[in-house]
Amino acid sequence: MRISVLYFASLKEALGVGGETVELPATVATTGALRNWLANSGGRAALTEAQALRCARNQRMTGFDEPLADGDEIAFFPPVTGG
Amino acid sequence: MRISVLYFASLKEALGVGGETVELPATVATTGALRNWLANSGGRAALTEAQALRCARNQRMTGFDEPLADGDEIAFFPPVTGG
Amino acid sequence: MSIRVQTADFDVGHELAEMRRGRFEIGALASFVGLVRDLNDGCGVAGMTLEHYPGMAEQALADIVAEARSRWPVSDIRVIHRVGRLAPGDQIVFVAVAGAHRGEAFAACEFVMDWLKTRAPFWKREETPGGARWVEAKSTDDDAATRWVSKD
Amino acid sequence: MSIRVQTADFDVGHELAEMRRGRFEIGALASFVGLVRDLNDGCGVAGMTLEHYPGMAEQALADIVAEARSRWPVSDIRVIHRVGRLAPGDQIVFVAVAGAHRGEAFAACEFVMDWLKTRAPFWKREETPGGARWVEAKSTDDDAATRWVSKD
Repeated sequence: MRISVLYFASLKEALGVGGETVELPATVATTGALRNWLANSGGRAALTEAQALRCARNQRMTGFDEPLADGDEIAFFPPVTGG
Repeated sequence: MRISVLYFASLKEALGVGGETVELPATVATTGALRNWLANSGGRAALTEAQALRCARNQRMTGFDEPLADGDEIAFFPPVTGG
Repeated sequence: MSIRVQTADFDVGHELAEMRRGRFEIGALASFVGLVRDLNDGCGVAGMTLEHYPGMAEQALADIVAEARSRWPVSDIRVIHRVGRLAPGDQIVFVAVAGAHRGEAFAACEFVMDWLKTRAPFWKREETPGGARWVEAKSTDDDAATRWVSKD
Repeated sequence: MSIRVQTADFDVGHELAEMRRGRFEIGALASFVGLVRDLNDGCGVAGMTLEHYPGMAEQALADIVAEARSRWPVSDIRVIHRVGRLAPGDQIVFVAVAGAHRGEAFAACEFVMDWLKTRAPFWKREETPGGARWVEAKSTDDDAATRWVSKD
Protein backbone atom coordinates (compact mmCIF):
# COMPACT_ATOMS: atom_id res chain seq x y z
CA MET A 1 0.00 0.00 0.00
CA ARG A 2 1.40 3.37 -1.07
CA ILE A 3 0.68 6.34 1.20
CA SER A 4 1.58 10.00 0.78
CA VAL A 5 2.58 11.47 4.15
CA LEU A 6 2.73 15.19 4.96
CA TYR A 7 4.19 17.03 7.96
CA PHE A 8 3.46 20.59 9.02
CA ALA A 9 4.67 23.38 11.30
CA SER A 10 6.87 22.38 14.28
CA LEU A 11 6.66 18.73 13.29
CA LYS A 12 7.95 19.47 9.79
CA GLU A 13 10.73 21.50 11.39
CA ALA A 14 11.65 18.72 13.82
CA LEU A 15 11.69 16.13 11.04
CA GLY A 16 13.47 18.38 8.55
CA VAL A 17 11.12 17.27 5.78
CA GLY A 18 7.67 18.31 4.61
CA GLY A 19 6.55 14.91 3.45
CA GLU A 20 7.36 11.59 1.82
CA THR A 21 5.74 8.74 -0.02
CA VAL A 22 5.94 5.39 1.73
CA GLU A 23 5.23 1.79 0.74
CA LEU A 24 3.61 0.15 3.77
CA PRO A 25 3.68 -3.48 4.86
CA ALA A 26 0.22 -5.03 5.20
CA THR A 27 0.51 -4.95 9.00
CA VAL A 28 0.35 -1.16 9.01
CA ALA A 29 -3.36 -0.57 8.52
CA THR A 30 -4.35 2.55 10.48
CA THR A 31 -3.20 6.15 10.90
CA GLY A 32 -1.90 5.29 14.38
CA ALA A 33 0.01 2.28 13.08
CA LEU A 34 1.47 4.47 10.34
CA ARG A 35 2.63 6.96 12.94
CA ASN A 36 4.38 4.25 14.96
CA TRP A 37 5.84 2.61 11.86
CA LEU A 38 7.27 5.93 10.64
CA ALA A 39 8.72 6.63 14.10
CA ASN A 40 10.28 3.19 14.54
CA SER A 41 11.12 1.96 11.05
CA GLY A 42 11.27 5.30 9.26
CA GLY A 43 13.50 7.18 11.71
CA ARG A 44 10.82 9.77 12.38
CA ALA A 45 11.01 9.64 16.19
CA ALA A 46 9.45 13.12 16.52
CA LEU A 47 6.15 11.55 15.46
CA THR A 48 5.82 9.67 18.74
CA GLU A 49 7.70 12.21 20.86
CA ALA A 50 5.40 15.08 19.88
CA GLN A 51 2.66 15.82 22.36
CA ALA A 52 -0.91 16.24 21.16
CA LEU A 53 -0.20 15.32 17.55
CA ARG A 54 -3.10 15.70 15.13
CA CYS A 55 -3.83 13.65 12.03
CA ALA A 56 -5.76 14.15 8.79
CA ARG A 57 -6.72 11.57 6.18
CA ASN A 58 -7.32 12.91 2.69
CA GLN A 59 -7.50 16.44 4.06
CA ARG A 60 -10.05 15.82 6.81
CA MET A 61 -9.20 15.59 10.51
CA THR A 62 -9.39 12.10 11.87
CA GLY A 63 -8.24 9.97 14.78
CA PHE A 64 -5.40 7.47 15.07
CA ASP A 65 -7.64 4.44 14.57
CA GLU A 66 -8.66 5.44 11.05
CA PRO A 67 -8.10 2.65 8.46
CA LEU A 68 -5.76 3.40 5.57
CA ALA A 69 -6.41 2.81 1.86
CA ASP A 70 -3.96 2.70 -1.01
CA GLY A 71 -3.27 6.20 -2.34
CA ASP A 72 -4.31 8.00 0.87
CA GLU A 73 -2.82 11.37 1.78
CA ILE A 74 -2.11 11.29 5.51
CA ALA A 75 -0.94 14.42 7.31
CA PHE A 76 0.52 14.75 10.81
CA PHE A 77 0.74 18.12 12.53
CA PRO A 78 0.60 19.87 15.92
CA PRO A 79 -2.67 21.41 17.17
CA VAL A 80 -3.67 24.24 14.88
CA THR A 81 -3.12 27.88 15.87
CA GLY A 82 -4.63 29.97 13.07
CA GLY A 83 -7.30 32.65 13.22
CA MET B 1 -43.33 73.10 40.02
CA ARG B 2 -42.55 73.64 36.34
CA ILE B 3 -41.94 70.53 34.23
CA SER B 4 -40.99 70.20 30.59
CA VAL B 5 -42.83 67.23 29.04
CA LEU B 6 -41.89 65.52 25.76
CA TYR B 7 -43.75 62.94 23.66
CA PHE B 8 -42.29 60.71 20.96
CA ALA B 9 -43.25 58.41 18.11
CA SER B 10 -46.79 56.96 18.11
CA LEU B 11 -47.60 58.81 21.34
CA LYS B 12 -46.61 62.15 19.82
CA GLU B 13 -48.73 61.29 16.81
CA ALA B 14 -51.74 60.33 18.94
CA LEU B 15 -51.46 63.53 21.00
CA GLY B 16 -50.73 65.73 18.02
CA VAL B 17 -47.98 67.53 19.94
CA GLY B 18 -44.31 66.88 20.64
CA GLY B 19 -44.22 68.42 24.08
CA GLU B 20 -45.36 71.12 26.45
CA THR B 21 -44.34 72.90 29.61
CA VAL B 22 -46.66 72.42 32.54
CA GLU B 23 -47.07 74.05 35.96
CA LEU B 24 -47.93 71.24 38.40
CA PRO B 25 -49.94 71.39 41.62
CA ALA B 26 -48.01 70.13 44.66
CA THR B 27 -50.06 66.92 44.71
CA VAL B 28 -48.44 65.76 41.46
CA ALA B 29 -45.08 64.53 42.73
CA THR B 30 -44.04 61.54 40.61
CA THR B 31 -43.72 60.59 36.93
CA GLY B 32 -46.76 58.32 37.28
CA ALA B 33 -48.81 61.08 38.91
CA LEU B 34 -47.76 63.43 36.11
CA ARG B 35 -48.93 60.91 33.53
CA ASN B 36 -52.35 60.63 35.17
CA TRP B 37 -52.62 64.38 35.70
CA LEU B 38 -51.85 65.05 32.03
CA ALA B 39 -54.38 62.42 30.94
CA ASN B 40 -57.16 63.66 33.21
CA SER B 41 -56.58 67.38 33.66
CA GLY B 42 -54.55 68.05 30.55
CA GLY B 43 -56.73 66.26 27.99
CA ARG B 44 -53.92 63.83 27.07
CA ALA B 45 -55.99 60.65 27.35
CA ALA B 46 -53.56 58.73 25.09
CA LEU B 47 -51.10 58.80 28.00
CA THR B 48 -53.17 56.35 30.01
CA GLU B 49 -54.66 54.52 27.03
CA ALA B 50 -51.26 53.62 25.59
CA GLN B 51 -50.04 50.16 26.45
CA ALA B 52 -46.50 49.65 27.71
CA LEU B 53 -45.70 53.36 27.94
CA ARG B 54 -42.10 54.19 28.84
CA CYS B 55 -40.84 57.19 30.76
CA ALA B 56 -37.56 59.09 31.06
CA ARG B 57 -36.56 61.73 33.60
CA ASN B 58 -33.88 64.15 32.49
CA GLN B 59 -33.00 61.87 29.57
CA ARG B 60 -32.59 58.65 31.54
CA MET B 61 -35.13 55.80 31.56
CA THR B 62 -37.02 55.57 34.81
CA GLY B 63 -40.19 54.08 36.30
CA PHE B 64 -43.52 55.70 37.12
CA ASP B 65 -42.74 56.12 40.82
CA GLU B 66 -39.81 58.48 40.19
CA PRO B 67 -40.11 61.76 42.21
CA LEU B 68 -40.22 65.01 40.23
CA ALA B 69 -38.13 68.13 40.79
CA ASP B 70 -38.69 71.65 39.51
CA GLY B 71 -37.19 72.06 36.04
CA ASP B 72 -37.25 68.35 35.18
CA GLU B 73 -37.52 67.18 31.60
CA ILE B 74 -39.93 64.23 31.56
CA ALA B 75 -40.49 62.21 28.39
CA PHE B 76 -43.20 59.66 27.63
CA PHE B 77 -42.88 57.28 24.69
CA PRO B 78 -43.71 53.78 23.43
CA PRO B 79 -41.19 50.93 23.77
CA VAL B 80 -38.15 51.72 21.63
CA THR B 81 -37.61 50.03 18.26
CA GLY B 82 -34.24 51.26 16.99
CA GLY B 83 -31.19 49.32 15.97
CA MET C 1 -15.02 55.63 22.34
CA SER C 2 -17.16 57.26 19.70
CA ILE C 3 -20.94 57.57 19.70
CA ARG C 4 -22.75 59.27 16.86
CA VAL C 5 -26.38 59.82 15.94
CA GLN C 6 -26.58 61.12 12.39
CA THR C 7 -28.64 61.23 9.20
CA ALA C 8 -25.59 60.55 6.98
CA ASP C 9 -24.53 57.08 5.95
CA PHE C 10 -21.29 55.62 7.35
CA ASP C 11 -18.35 53.67 5.90
CA VAL C 12 -17.76 50.52 7.93
CA GLY C 13 -14.30 49.92 6.46
CA HIS C 14 -13.24 53.45 7.40
CA GLU C 15 -14.58 53.13 10.94
CA LEU C 16 -12.82 49.80 11.55
CA ALA C 17 -9.58 51.09 10.04
CA GLU C 18 -9.66 54.09 12.39
CA MET C 19 -10.25 51.86 15.39
CA ARG C 20 -7.20 49.70 14.76
CA ARG C 21 -4.79 52.28 13.35
CA GLY C 22 -1.57 52.23 15.38
CA ARG C 23 -3.19 50.09 18.09
CA PHE C 24 -1.03 46.96 18.14
CA GLU C 25 -2.62 45.58 21.30
CA ILE C 26 -5.86 44.90 19.40
CA GLY C 27 -6.20 41.30 18.30
CA ALA C 28 -9.93 41.21 17.75
CA LEU C 29 -12.42 43.49 16.06
CA ALA C 30 -16.05 42.39 16.24
CA SER C 31 -18.64 44.47 14.48
CA PHE C 32 -22.28 44.57 13.55
CA VAL C 33 -24.28 46.44 10.93
CA GLY C 34 -28.07 46.57 10.99
CA LEU C 35 -29.77 47.10 7.63
CA VAL C 36 -33.26 48.03 6.43
CA ARG C 37 -35.03 44.90 5.14
CA ASP C 38 -37.67 45.08 2.42
CA LEU C 39 -39.93 42.78 4.42
CA ASN C 40 -40.96 42.93 8.09
CA ASP C 41 -43.66 40.97 9.91
CA GLY C 42 -44.83 39.60 6.57
CA CYS C 43 -45.31 43.03 5.03
CA GLY C 44 -43.39 44.72 2.22
CA VAL C 45 -41.43 47.76 3.38
CA ALA C 46 -40.71 50.56 0.90
CA GLY C 47 -38.75 52.60 3.41
CA MET C 48 -38.75 53.77 6.99
CA THR C 49 -38.20 56.86 9.08
CA LEU C 50 -36.13 56.68 12.25
CA GLU C 51 -37.23 59.09 14.96
CA HIS C 52 -35.13 59.66 18.07
CA TYR C 53 -35.06 61.62 21.32
CA PRO C 54 -32.18 64.07 20.76
CA GLY C 55 -29.83 64.24 23.71
CA MET C 56 -31.20 61.17 25.43
CA ALA C 57 -30.35 58.95 22.45
CA GLU C 58 -26.67 59.85 22.71
CA GLN C 59 -26.80 59.60 26.52
CA ALA C 60 -28.41 56.15 26.41
CA LEU C 61 -25.82 54.88 23.95
CA ALA C 62 -23.01 56.29 26.13
CA ASP C 63 -24.49 54.56 29.18
CA ILE C 64 -24.70 51.23 27.32
CA VAL C 65 -21.11 51.54 26.09
CA ALA C 66 -19.94 52.39 29.63
CA GLU C 67 -21.76 49.32 30.96
CA ALA C 68 -20.11 47.15 28.29
CA ARG C 69 -16.68 48.51 29.28
CA SER C 70 -17.35 47.76 32.92
CA ARG C 71 -18.17 44.14 32.02
CA TRP C 72 -15.43 43.34 29.49
CA PRO C 73 -11.84 44.62 29.27
CA VAL C 74 -12.09 45.96 25.72
CA SER C 75 -10.00 48.71 24.12
CA ASP C 76 -12.54 50.67 22.11
CA ILE C 77 -16.21 50.73 21.18
CA ARG C 78 -17.89 52.68 18.41
CA VAL C 79 -21.59 53.14 17.86
CA ILE C 80 -23.30 54.95 14.99
CA HIS C 81 -27.09 55.15 14.73
CA ARG C 82 -28.76 56.80 11.80
CA VAL C 83 -32.00 58.79 11.95
CA GLY C 84 -34.32 60.16 9.26
CA ARG C 85 -35.64 58.36 6.21
CA LEU C 86 -33.94 55.14 5.08
CA ALA C 87 -34.62 52.81 2.14
CA PRO C 88 -34.32 48.99 1.98
CA GLY C 89 -30.66 47.97 1.98
CA ASP C 90 -29.61 51.13 3.83
CA GLN C 91 -27.41 50.86 6.89
CA ILE C 92 -29.18 51.75 10.16
CA VAL C 93 -26.76 51.02 12.96
CA PHE C 94 -23.09 50.16 13.46
CA VAL C 95 -21.50 48.72 16.60
CA ALA C 96 -17.84 47.72 16.71
CA VAL C 97 -15.69 46.53 19.60
CA ALA C 98 -11.90 46.29 19.56
CA GLY C 99 -10.09 44.21 22.15
CA ALA C 100 -7.20 41.90 22.79
CA HIS C 101 -9.29 38.72 22.51
CA ARG C 102 -12.27 37.67 20.43
CA GLY C 103 -14.53 36.32 23.17
CA GLU C 104 -14.74 39.67 24.89
CA ALA C 105 -15.10 41.60 21.64
CA PHE C 106 -17.98 39.39 20.46
CA ALA C 107 -19.75 39.50 23.82
CA ALA C 108 -19.46 43.28 24.21
CA CYS C 109 -20.63 43.87 20.63
CA GLU C 110 -23.71 41.68 20.99
CA PHE C 111 -24.44 43.15 24.42
CA VAL C 112 -24.39 46.72 23.06
CA MET C 113 -26.75 45.74 20.24
CA ASP C 114 -29.14 43.92 22.59
CA TRP C 115 -29.33 46.78 25.06
CA LEU C 116 -29.52 49.40 22.32
CA LYS C 117 -32.58 47.59 20.95
CA THR C 118 -34.47 47.91 24.23
CA ARG C 119 -32.94 50.97 25.95
CA ALA C 120 -31.97 53.58 23.36
CA PRO C 121 -34.78 55.97 22.37
CA PHE C 122 -35.20 55.37 18.65
CA TRP C 123 -38.46 54.49 16.91
CA LYS C 124 -39.08 53.13 13.42
CA ARG C 125 -42.03 54.08 11.24
CA GLU C 126 -42.32 51.80 8.23
CA GLU C 127 -43.91 52.55 4.88
CA THR C 128 -45.97 49.51 3.83
CA PRO C 129 -48.55 48.95 1.05
CA GLY C 130 -51.24 49.45 3.74
CA GLY C 131 -49.79 52.79 4.80
CA ALA C 132 -47.24 53.92 7.39
CA ARG C 133 -47.07 52.03 10.68
CA TRP C 134 -44.99 52.33 13.81
CA VAL C 135 -42.88 49.22 14.32
CA GLU C 136 -43.87 47.32 17.47
CA ALA C 137 -41.30 46.30 20.04
CA LYS C 138 -40.48 42.60 19.90
CA SER C 139 -40.54 40.24 22.84
CA THR C 140 -37.50 38.51 21.31
CA ASP C 141 -35.58 41.77 21.79
CA ASP C 142 -36.66 41.89 25.43
CA ASP C 143 -35.47 38.30 25.84
CA ALA C 144 -32.13 39.08 24.20
CA ALA C 145 -31.60 42.06 26.49
CA THR C 146 -32.65 40.15 29.60
CA ARG C 147 -29.98 37.50 29.03
CA TRP C 148 -27.34 40.02 30.03
CA VAL C 149 -29.19 41.10 33.16
CA SER C 150 -29.55 37.60 34.56
CA LYS C 151 -25.80 37.16 34.22
CA ASP C 152 -25.18 39.78 36.92
CA MET D 1 -20.46 31.65 0.25
CA SER D 2 -16.86 32.66 -0.29
CA ILE D 3 -13.80 31.07 1.29
CA ARG D 4 -10.34 32.33 0.51
CA VAL D 5 -6.84 31.54 1.73
CA GLN D 6 -4.45 34.17 0.46
CA THR D 7 -1.25 36.11 1.16
CA ALA D 8 -2.81 39.43 0.11
CA ASP D 9 -4.52 41.76 2.55
CA PHE D 10 -8.30 42.26 2.33
CA ASP D 11 -10.65 45.22 2.50
CA VAL D 12 -13.37 44.62 5.10
CA GLY D 13 -15.57 47.44 3.84
CA HIS D 14 -15.45 46.03 0.32
CA GLU D 15 -16.27 42.49 1.47
CA LEU D 16 -19.24 43.63 3.56
CA ALA D 17 -20.52 45.86 0.75
CA GLU D 18 -20.41 42.92 -1.66
CA MET D 19 -22.29 40.71 0.77
CA ARG D 20 -25.21 43.09 1.14
CA ARG D 21 -25.40 44.54 -2.38
CA GLY D 22 -28.89 44.05 -3.78
CA ARG D 23 -29.82 41.68 -0.94
CA PHE D 24 -32.76 43.38 0.73
CA GLU D 25 -33.63 40.42 2.93
CA ILE D 26 -30.45 40.97 4.96
CA GLY D 27 -31.08 42.81 8.21
CA ALA D 28 -27.92 41.85 10.07
CA LEU D 29 -24.26 41.68 9.17
CA ALA D 30 -21.98 40.39 11.92
CA SER D 31 -18.27 40.31 11.24
CA PHE D 32 -14.95 39.63 12.88
CA VAL D 33 -11.37 40.58 12.03
CA GLY D 34 -8.39 38.98 13.76
CA LEU D 35 -5.23 41.09 13.92
CA VAL D 36 -1.56 40.48 14.71
CA ARG D 37 -0.81 41.79 18.22
CA ASP D 38 2.63 43.06 19.17
CA LEU D 39 2.52 41.09 22.41
CA ASN D 40 1.59 37.45 23.02
CA ASP D 41 2.01 35.35 26.15
CA GLY D 42 4.02 38.20 27.69
CA CYS D 43 6.52 38.35 24.85
CA GLY D 44 7.08 41.08 22.25
CA VAL D 45 6.18 39.97 18.74
CA ALA D 46 7.94 41.61 15.78
CA GLY D 47 5.99 39.60 13.22
CA MET D 48 4.73 36.16 12.42
CA THR D 49 4.51 33.68 9.61
CA LEU D 50 1.29 31.79 8.95
CA GLU D 51 1.79 28.29 7.58
CA HIS D 52 -1.12 26.25 6.26
CA TYR D 53 -2.00 22.90 4.73
CA PRO D 54 -2.97 23.82 1.15
CA GLY D 55 -6.17 22.14 0.07
CA MET D 56 -7.16 20.98 3.52
CA ALA D 57 -7.27 24.54 4.84
CA GLU D 58 -9.90 25.52 2.26
CA GLN D 59 -11.75 22.22 2.82
CA ALA D 60 -11.81 22.67 6.59
CA LEU D 61 -13.15 26.21 6.28
CA ALA D 62 -15.82 25.03 3.83
CA ASP D 63 -16.85 22.27 6.26
CA ILE D 64 -17.10 24.77 9.13
CA VAL D 65 -19.18 27.17 7.03
CA ALA D 66 -21.46 24.30 5.96
CA GLU D 67 -21.91 23.31 9.60
CA ALA D 68 -22.77 26.92 10.51
CA ARG D 69 -25.38 27.04 7.73
CA SER D 70 -26.92 23.80 8.96
CA ARG D 71 -27.28 25.31 12.44
CA TRP D 72 -28.50 28.82 11.64
CA PRO D 73 -30.70 30.09 8.78
CA VAL D 74 -28.25 32.70 7.49
CA SER D 75 -28.01 34.12 3.97
CA ASP D 76 -24.27 34.29 3.37
CA ILE D 77 -20.94 33.64 5.05
CA ARG D 78 -17.50 34.82 3.97
CA VAL D 79 -14.16 33.68 5.34
CA ILE D 80 -10.72 34.97 4.40
CA HIS D 81 -7.57 33.65 6.06
CA ARG D 82 -4.17 35.06 5.22
CA VAL D 83 -0.94 33.08 5.09
CA GLY D 84 2.71 34.10 4.85
CA ARG D 85 4.52 36.76 6.85
CA LEU D 86 2.47 39.33 8.76
CA ALA D 87 3.48 42.30 10.93
CA PRO D 88 1.83 43.64 14.10
CA GLY D 89 -1.42 45.40 13.20
CA ASP D 90 -1.91 43.29 10.07
CA GLN D 91 -5.21 41.58 9.42
CA ILE D 92 -5.07 37.78 9.73
CA VAL D 93 -8.61 36.52 9.37
CA PHE D 94 -12.04 37.78 8.37
CA VAL D 95 -15.38 36.10 9.06
CA ALA D 96 -18.68 37.73 8.16
CA VAL D 97 -22.22 36.43 8.35
CA ALA D 98 -25.26 38.03 6.71
CA GLY D 99 -28.75 37.08 7.81
CA ALA D 100 -32.25 38.33 8.46
CA HIS D 101 -31.75 38.68 12.22
CA ARG D 102 -28.85 39.60 14.46
CA GLY D 103 -28.94 36.71 16.91
CA GLU D 104 -28.28 34.16 14.20
CA ALA D 105 -25.64 36.30 12.49
CA PHE D 106 -23.73 36.82 15.74
CA ALA D 107 -23.92 33.15 16.72
CA ALA D 108 -22.84 31.84 13.32
CA CYS D 109 -19.95 34.32 13.14
CA GLU D 110 -18.61 33.41 16.57
CA PHE D 111 -19.11 29.71 15.85
CA VAL D 112 -17.08 29.89 12.64
CA MET D 113 -14.26 31.69 14.45
CA ASP D 114 -14.26 29.23 17.36
CA TRP D 115 -14.17 26.17 15.12
CA LEU D 116 -11.66 27.73 12.75
CA LYS D 117 -9.34 28.23 15.73
CA THR D 118 -9.32 24.53 16.59
CA ARG D 119 -10.13 22.77 13.28
CA ALA D 120 -8.59 24.65 10.36
CA PRO D 121 -4.96 23.72 9.59
CA PHE D 122 -3.06 26.97 10.07
CA TRP D 123 -0.03 27.44 12.31
CA LYS D 124 1.61 30.62 13.57
CA ARG D 125 5.32 31.07 14.04
CA GLU D 126 6.13 34.24 15.97
CA GLU D 127 9.27 36.31 15.87
CA THR D 128 10.18 37.28 19.45
CA PRO D 129 13.30 38.83 21.01
CA GLY D 130 14.29 35.30 22.04
CA GLY D 131 13.98 33.98 18.50
CA ALA D 132 11.21 32.41 16.47
CA ARG D 133 8.70 30.15 18.25
CA TRP D 134 5.68 28.18 17.16
CA VAL D 135 2.56 29.45 18.89
CA GLU D 136 1.07 26.86 21.22
CA ALA D 137 -2.59 25.95 21.04
CA LYS D 138 -4.64 27.47 23.85
CA SER D 139 -6.97 25.56 26.14
CA THR D 140 -9.28 28.59 26.06
CA ASP D 141 -9.72 28.01 22.33
CA ASP D 142 -10.61 24.38 22.98
CA ASP D 143 -13.15 25.53 25.56
CA ALA D 144 -14.64 28.04 23.15
CA ALA D 145 -14.97 25.39 20.44
CA THR D 146 -16.43 22.82 22.82
CA ARG D 147 -19.28 25.14 23.79
CA TRP D 148 -20.81 24.59 20.36
CA VAL D 149 -20.46 20.83 20.52
CA SER D 150 -22.27 20.43 23.82
CA LYS D 151 -25.20 22.36 22.35
CA ASP D 152 -25.95 19.52 19.94
